[in-house]
Amino acid sequence: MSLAKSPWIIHVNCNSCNGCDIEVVACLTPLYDAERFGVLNIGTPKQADIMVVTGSVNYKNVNVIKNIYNQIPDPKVVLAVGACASTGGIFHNCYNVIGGVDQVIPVDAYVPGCCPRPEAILDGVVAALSILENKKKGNIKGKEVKLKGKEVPSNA
Amino acid sequence: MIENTVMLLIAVPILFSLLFVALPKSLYKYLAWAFFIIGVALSVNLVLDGTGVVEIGEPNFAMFENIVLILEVLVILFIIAVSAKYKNWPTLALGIISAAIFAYTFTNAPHAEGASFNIDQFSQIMILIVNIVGTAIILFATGYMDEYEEHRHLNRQKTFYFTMSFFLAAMNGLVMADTLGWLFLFWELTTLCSFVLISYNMDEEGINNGFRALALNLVGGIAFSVGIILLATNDIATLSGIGVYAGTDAAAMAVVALPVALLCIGGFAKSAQMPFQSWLLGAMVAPTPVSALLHSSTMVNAGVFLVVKLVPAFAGSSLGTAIAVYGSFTFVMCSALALSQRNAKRVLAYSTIANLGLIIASAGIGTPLAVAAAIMLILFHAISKALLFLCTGEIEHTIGSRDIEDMSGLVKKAPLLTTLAALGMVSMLLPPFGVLLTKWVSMEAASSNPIVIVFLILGSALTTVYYAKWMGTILSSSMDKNAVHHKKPETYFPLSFLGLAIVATSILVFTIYDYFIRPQVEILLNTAPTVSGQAGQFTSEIGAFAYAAIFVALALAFVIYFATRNMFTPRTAGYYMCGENNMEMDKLMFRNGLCSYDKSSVSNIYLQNTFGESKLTTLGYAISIILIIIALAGGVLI
Amino acid sequence: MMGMLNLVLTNISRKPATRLYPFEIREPFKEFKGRIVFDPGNCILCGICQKKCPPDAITVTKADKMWEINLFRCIMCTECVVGCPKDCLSISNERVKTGAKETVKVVVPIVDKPKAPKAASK
Amino acid sequence: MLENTIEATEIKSSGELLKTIEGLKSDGYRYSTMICLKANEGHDFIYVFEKDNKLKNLRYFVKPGEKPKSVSGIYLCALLIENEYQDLFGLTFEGLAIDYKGHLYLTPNSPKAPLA
Amino acid sequence: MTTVIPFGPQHPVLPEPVSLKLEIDNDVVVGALPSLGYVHRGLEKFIDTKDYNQTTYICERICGICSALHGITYTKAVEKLFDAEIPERAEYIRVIVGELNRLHSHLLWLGLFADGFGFESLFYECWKYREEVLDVAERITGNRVIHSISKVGGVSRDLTKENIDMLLKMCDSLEPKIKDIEKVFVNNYTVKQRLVGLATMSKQLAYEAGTAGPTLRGSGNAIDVRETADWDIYKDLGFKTAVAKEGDCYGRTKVRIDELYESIKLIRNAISKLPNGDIATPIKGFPTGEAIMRTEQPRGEVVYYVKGNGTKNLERLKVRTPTFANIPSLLLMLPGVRLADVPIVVLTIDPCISCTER
Amino acid sequence: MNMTDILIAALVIFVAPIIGCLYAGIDRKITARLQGRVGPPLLQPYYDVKKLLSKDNMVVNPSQNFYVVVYVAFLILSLLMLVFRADILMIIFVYTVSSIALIVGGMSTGSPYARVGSSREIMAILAYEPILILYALAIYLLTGTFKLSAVVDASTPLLVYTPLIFIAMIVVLNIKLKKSPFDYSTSHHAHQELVKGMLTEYSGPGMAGIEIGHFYEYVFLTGLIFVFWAVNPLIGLIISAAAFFFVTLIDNITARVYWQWMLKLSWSVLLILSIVNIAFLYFSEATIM
Ligand code: SF4
Ligand code: SF4
Ligand code: SF4
Ligand code: SF4
Ligand code: SF4
Ligand code: SF4
Ligand code: SF4
Ligand code: SF4
Repeated sequence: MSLAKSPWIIHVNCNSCNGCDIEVVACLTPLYDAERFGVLNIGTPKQADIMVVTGSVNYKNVNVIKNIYNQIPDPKVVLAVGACASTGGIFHNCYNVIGGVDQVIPVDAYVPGCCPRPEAILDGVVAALSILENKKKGNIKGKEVKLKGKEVPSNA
Repeated sequence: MIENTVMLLIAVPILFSLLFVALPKSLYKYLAWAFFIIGVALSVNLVLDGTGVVEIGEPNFAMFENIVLILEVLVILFIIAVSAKYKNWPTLALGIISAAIFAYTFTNAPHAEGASFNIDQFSQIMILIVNIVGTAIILFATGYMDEYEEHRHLNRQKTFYFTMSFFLAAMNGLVMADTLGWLFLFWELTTLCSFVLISYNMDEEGINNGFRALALNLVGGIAFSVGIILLATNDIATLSGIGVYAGTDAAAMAVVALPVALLCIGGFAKSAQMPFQSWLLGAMVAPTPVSALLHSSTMVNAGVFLVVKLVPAFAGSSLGTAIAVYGSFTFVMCSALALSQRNAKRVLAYSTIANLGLIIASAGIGTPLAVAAAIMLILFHAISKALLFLCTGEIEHTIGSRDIEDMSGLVKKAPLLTTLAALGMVSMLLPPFGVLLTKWVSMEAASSNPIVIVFLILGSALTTVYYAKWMGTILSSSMDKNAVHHKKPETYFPLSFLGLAIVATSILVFTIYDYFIRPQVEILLNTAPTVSGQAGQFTSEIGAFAYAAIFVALALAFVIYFATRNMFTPRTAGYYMCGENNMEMDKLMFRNGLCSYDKSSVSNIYLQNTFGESKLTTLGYAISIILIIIALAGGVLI
Repeated sequence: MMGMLNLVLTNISRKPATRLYPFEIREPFKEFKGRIVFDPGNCILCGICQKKCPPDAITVTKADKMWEINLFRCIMCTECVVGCPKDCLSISNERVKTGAKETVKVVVPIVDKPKAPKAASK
Repeated sequence: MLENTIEATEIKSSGELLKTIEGLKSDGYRYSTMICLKANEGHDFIYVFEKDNKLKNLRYFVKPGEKPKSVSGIYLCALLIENEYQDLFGLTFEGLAIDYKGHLYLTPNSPKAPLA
Repeated sequence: MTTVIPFGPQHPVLPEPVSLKLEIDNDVVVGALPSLGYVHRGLEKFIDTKDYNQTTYICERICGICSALHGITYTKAVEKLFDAEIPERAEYIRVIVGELNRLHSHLLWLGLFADGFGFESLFYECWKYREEVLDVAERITGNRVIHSISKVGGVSRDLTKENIDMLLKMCDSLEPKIKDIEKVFVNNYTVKQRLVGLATMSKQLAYEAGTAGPTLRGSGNAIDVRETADWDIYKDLGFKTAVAKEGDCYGRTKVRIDELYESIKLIRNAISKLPNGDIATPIKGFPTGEAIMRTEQPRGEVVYYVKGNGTKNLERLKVRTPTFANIPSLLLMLPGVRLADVPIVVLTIDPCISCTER
Repeated sequence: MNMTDILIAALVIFVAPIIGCLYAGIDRKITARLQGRVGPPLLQPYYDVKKLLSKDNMVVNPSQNFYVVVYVAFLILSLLMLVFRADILMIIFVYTVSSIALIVGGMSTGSPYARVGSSREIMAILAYEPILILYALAIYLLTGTFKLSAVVDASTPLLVYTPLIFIAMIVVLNIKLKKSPFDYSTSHHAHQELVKGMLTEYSGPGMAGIEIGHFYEYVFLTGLIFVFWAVNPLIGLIISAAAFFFVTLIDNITARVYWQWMLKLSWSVLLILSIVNIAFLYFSEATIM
């Protein structure tokens, strides 16, 4: 249970309207206090275990999230928070939106809602913990995501 | 036989200097190797010969004395001629004053019957430095100067090697001579060598700086010779004589106080202490081997050498205290100035001045422990600084710059060189290496004088800062591998040799102490510090320096690192660039707002607004001059 | 500095403000828009809800008699609830489960037949 | 035609436009925003200025292919919206204070000029 | 040599993805080039596929923080196209929700700002109080931050008696708490060390740079759209513009704190004057014409331009958001500050990149 | 070195990180309570380290972890020297080695954030190093030796004569623990303009090493405070605990300041405080033996 007691998250704001972001931040504040589970919002991917992504992917940030995913040491878990990150949400067919996060990097758990309640996000973190533990046991490594992937224009 | 070794120590370098002139450039490499080997052999031989006094009496004396006189005249004539040629009036004026003083001495001085060389442990240490480190530097130069001259379209290597070798002869003479007149000759000869080598490039900058060095050293020289004249009135003609005379009683000490202070001023000028520091900084235009040889490890040490030798004449007196305050002030001031420099050679220059200041401060404190610290610091500092200067030179040839900021990523380009340079820096500021050990000793020794200790504390913090900054920069990896500089044995052998010497001397510190330092302190002060060296500790009456434990910890760190390295297979990843690093070629690139790529770079903090030269230099001049005046006044009045 | 000192000292002397979720679960407010609940009983598969839905979370396939909602795309705007002519849709204060993505597919019973058991799956 | 349109002064040439805007600036107006509409193959710009909570609008028609002049020399803050229209409408402004060259929002591989 | 470092888009101190290329000399910023587009979705094009009603929900998601005011402004702009008469009660409810929105947004900002200068406990303190606002908002609208209450023609949920009691209770309990944190922001020595005199803009400069909201008012310009004729209900509520003369980060902080009190006052007054009646009028047909609507969002004035052409889809929707207006002032404020101040200066305009880029 | 010494050394090496870990846990717990939240479990730092050890070892520079080993090794050494009451000046120098190793380690990664963080941390050396040595000097002036054993055997506690230095040392403690207001080079919370400062590029086991080093450092710093009342271990412990609580408190009621401000504070207020204290000791010729 070494991983499950100290999940450090890195919060990546992709294309989010901030609704989800502030709820992710709210999870860390006293009322929800995610640090009870050892959660720390760590600034650098090099020390993170859980990548919390809010918002959908667009053409500008697609490389950013791939880079960050690649820079998280294994085992790692990706948590897609909110309708946007899960499926593209209300913006799923905007011209500059590629889609949900799972279009570019492997996602392990989804949190529904627009925006999701902090409780739902905490649920997501807790779900991520067991996935993390399984990945460690099974020695499952995240594949390196190639940088030249889905950035082809959708209306090209 | 000690007489022979003494003569050889002066003759052999002169022979080599002539060989350098006579033989073609292609043979220099072999010549330098030979010189190095002979230098090592001679100096080791001298140490094995033990200490002693070599008297030169009639019938040889007259001949030697005449040579000395002729040389002195030549030196003065040379100075006057060259300063007239380049229309450098201040130097000319100083040259004329020197000539006048010389004429006065020549006509008024009582006739001497002999001269002596006094080889004590201190001289032995200096000879080891001069002949081993010095020849190693010349060896390094053979791998360095071709490239140096190529850059500058120069072809003066014959002058270079001639002067360098000749300088070694003069330096050997200087550290052995006991007769003040002869000492003074060697003293002036080193000044002259320094002048020639500083203006080596023959451009305006070089010549101006050469003259500045000459002029300031002449000022020191004049103080020196006035001191000699004053001493002569008390029938003191030898360096050791001063100590003997002053040792009789307090009154005698007071009598020699003024001349001793004047001699010290000569020493300060030679050691580029404030307010004379500008010549040493200017001297950095010379090729790096020159900086390493003359301006850090040997010639500038002549000044502190003299001051330490004079310790018996001021130990415990108010003059001693004044000197201690003065030295520690230079230490803190120059350390602060070094903080704001980004030119590596200037950093080293300031660091040199600062460390010499520390030596002077220790000498000024004058307790056995402090004097021991001073002598040890001369040794350790010479080795570390020589290494650092040579590394800087080699770095400059590798990356084409001596700006510290340009050195980031060096560890990828030239790992061995970087390691050696880092070793040099570590040895300057961290335990268990010699320099820090001596700094520790001098701090413990200085702790009875509140002003000195506070200066030392501040200075040592500043030292840590500027070296840590530099060290971090060269060790930082930038991930772009550039062409690796090819390694020449002539350059890398001296570097590695000096690196090993640092480690060896630091491990053997107690042996060195026992063999050289303790007897020397006994000679100077009649007592030795109560220092013991059991259990890998350097224990004095007030503290203990557990150098062995630190070496063990260091070794353990290496062992643990290499043992565990494979336990956690490292996976190399790109830098965290806030997610914007997409370029494969240079990992420090990031995408900017215009969708093109920029390279990130970071410069260190230099605090130029606080510690910049423009802010501090004037203050330094003012305070140091006041301190010197106090020292002089104290010497005369109290 | 004193103002903050006061605040933190008050904090330490009080019980922490933290809600101990998930160990103590606060009842969701009754007004909370948690999830869309579909009652297939009256649905006529008219497709208004699909048309109204801003994020296209609802798909109504008349041919297959299939009413479908992608719960991970729904933004809880309640347009469909308001729009449904047959009041088949309502909003509940239960949250959708976190974890795997969930799509609810409901086969709508033929309109004129009596209520058939609803089949929810996936 | 539409009823309900907003009041706006018609501006004919780009020289006049810049002059008017300079005049507004010296009158103490501040730049609020600029609206770009597709119209008759070209684009209609509505410049919105504000002073004492009153709006003043200028309407200027950009002919197809015309390179409009940037206002960012007069009001620096205009640079953002002008760059935005370079991205979204594929226009090219002349004299931009910082020219993002169509990459303010969009990258080389995203859709080109989506609103055009 | 200057230091060049990337700052963002994924940077722990930036709440939102914006990237700055910083050039720093001697620990002082000499150049900053912002890079945008990380949250550009393309909403102004999106209206082609959504009808004007659905567009409300899109506008609310221009930004999740002052989402309610986006919805209100959009619906009011469209109502202008319809020339619709909106029930008074609906307008009052809009004001109340709008001000709730401002309360939580300013508390949020104060927290993030405190975090920007490394004051974690103050950050937590602010966010703790913010939760009280959110609880009330959730019970009124059914959602914590994206309220979805305004619709074309009025509002979708009414205020119950219970809601009103809750609101009043919240106002009473929040006021002293705001006083507590105000003391810290205004008096704490270290906070003042960081804020006073940082990134100062003169009154004239802030005005000419086209800034909006507290950024503008922090420099002594008493400009607040809530005072305009566009939406005159605020006048009835006794609204007063908050200004500060300092023009620095400290002044902008004070403005925001003052606005917290102002919002509480507005909520109380709105409740006391709350008229009875319908909460929405039915709207028929499709919008035509052009209209500009401005309201004051937490970050400043937002400008909505809508153009309808008689179909169910709008022809053009253009939103000039406050952050969009404030970003150019960053170019003026950043040069000359220290690297350590960059996050504070960026945060001082309360940047909301998602609305800047839409 | 006899058998008991070796036993004590082993004890220190194994027990110190446990104490340090507990301290870190308590610190986080108190911080959480000061912020009105529940906070992590007491053993959270232990879980963190355990987790980090089981993660991938991701590096940008293959040798970056060497500096971590040096950092930890020298911290252990300085702690051991403290326990064996060695020369305090020496201890401070050895401690400096570890600080520099961490700084150089940060710089060696080459990450721009780490390098900026490291250069700030270098400036911190300038701020605290003189104070530490003056502290050593005070011990010398009061006991006539730099050996710590004298302080333990003294008749009067050190603190009686060194109240001003004690104040300065508390601030040094604050700087060394990288707590607000001095958390500009790296901090335990990631919210700063330098990402994670010096430690940005460390991950997995390397980071675990650094955390373990912190544990030793906590104990070592407690030791330095403890020395102020070493004559009575109980009071010494109470004083060091109080000092740590105070630092945690300060952490929670201040904003982060600039390193320039810290330098000013240190070279004006703290240095002068310490020097005044030293001058008093020098002229009064007080002794605690
Ligand atoms: S899911 Fe909703 S709240 Fe979250 S980012 Fe998307 S639109 Fe915003
Ligand atoms: S290697 Fe390059 S720099 Fe060196 S001498 Fe040759 S040309 Fe000059
Ligand atoms: S070290 Fe520098 S100055 Fe000397 S030759 Fe090389 S590049 Fe030229
Ligand atoms: S409910 Fe209305 S829209 Fe649906 S099928 Fe019937 S008439 Fe058509
Ligand atoms: S609530 Fe809104 S988003 Fe959800 S299904 Fe209904 S219309 Fe679609
Ligand atoms: S749920 Fe309602 S709106 Fe949707 S298809 Fe069924 S009846 Fe029509
Ligand atoms: S808490 Fe705020 S500043 Fe910190 S990472 Fe989250 S959004 Fe950024
Ligand atoms: S100004 Fe910012 S917070 Fe307000 S709506 Fe726009 S994006 Fe959101």
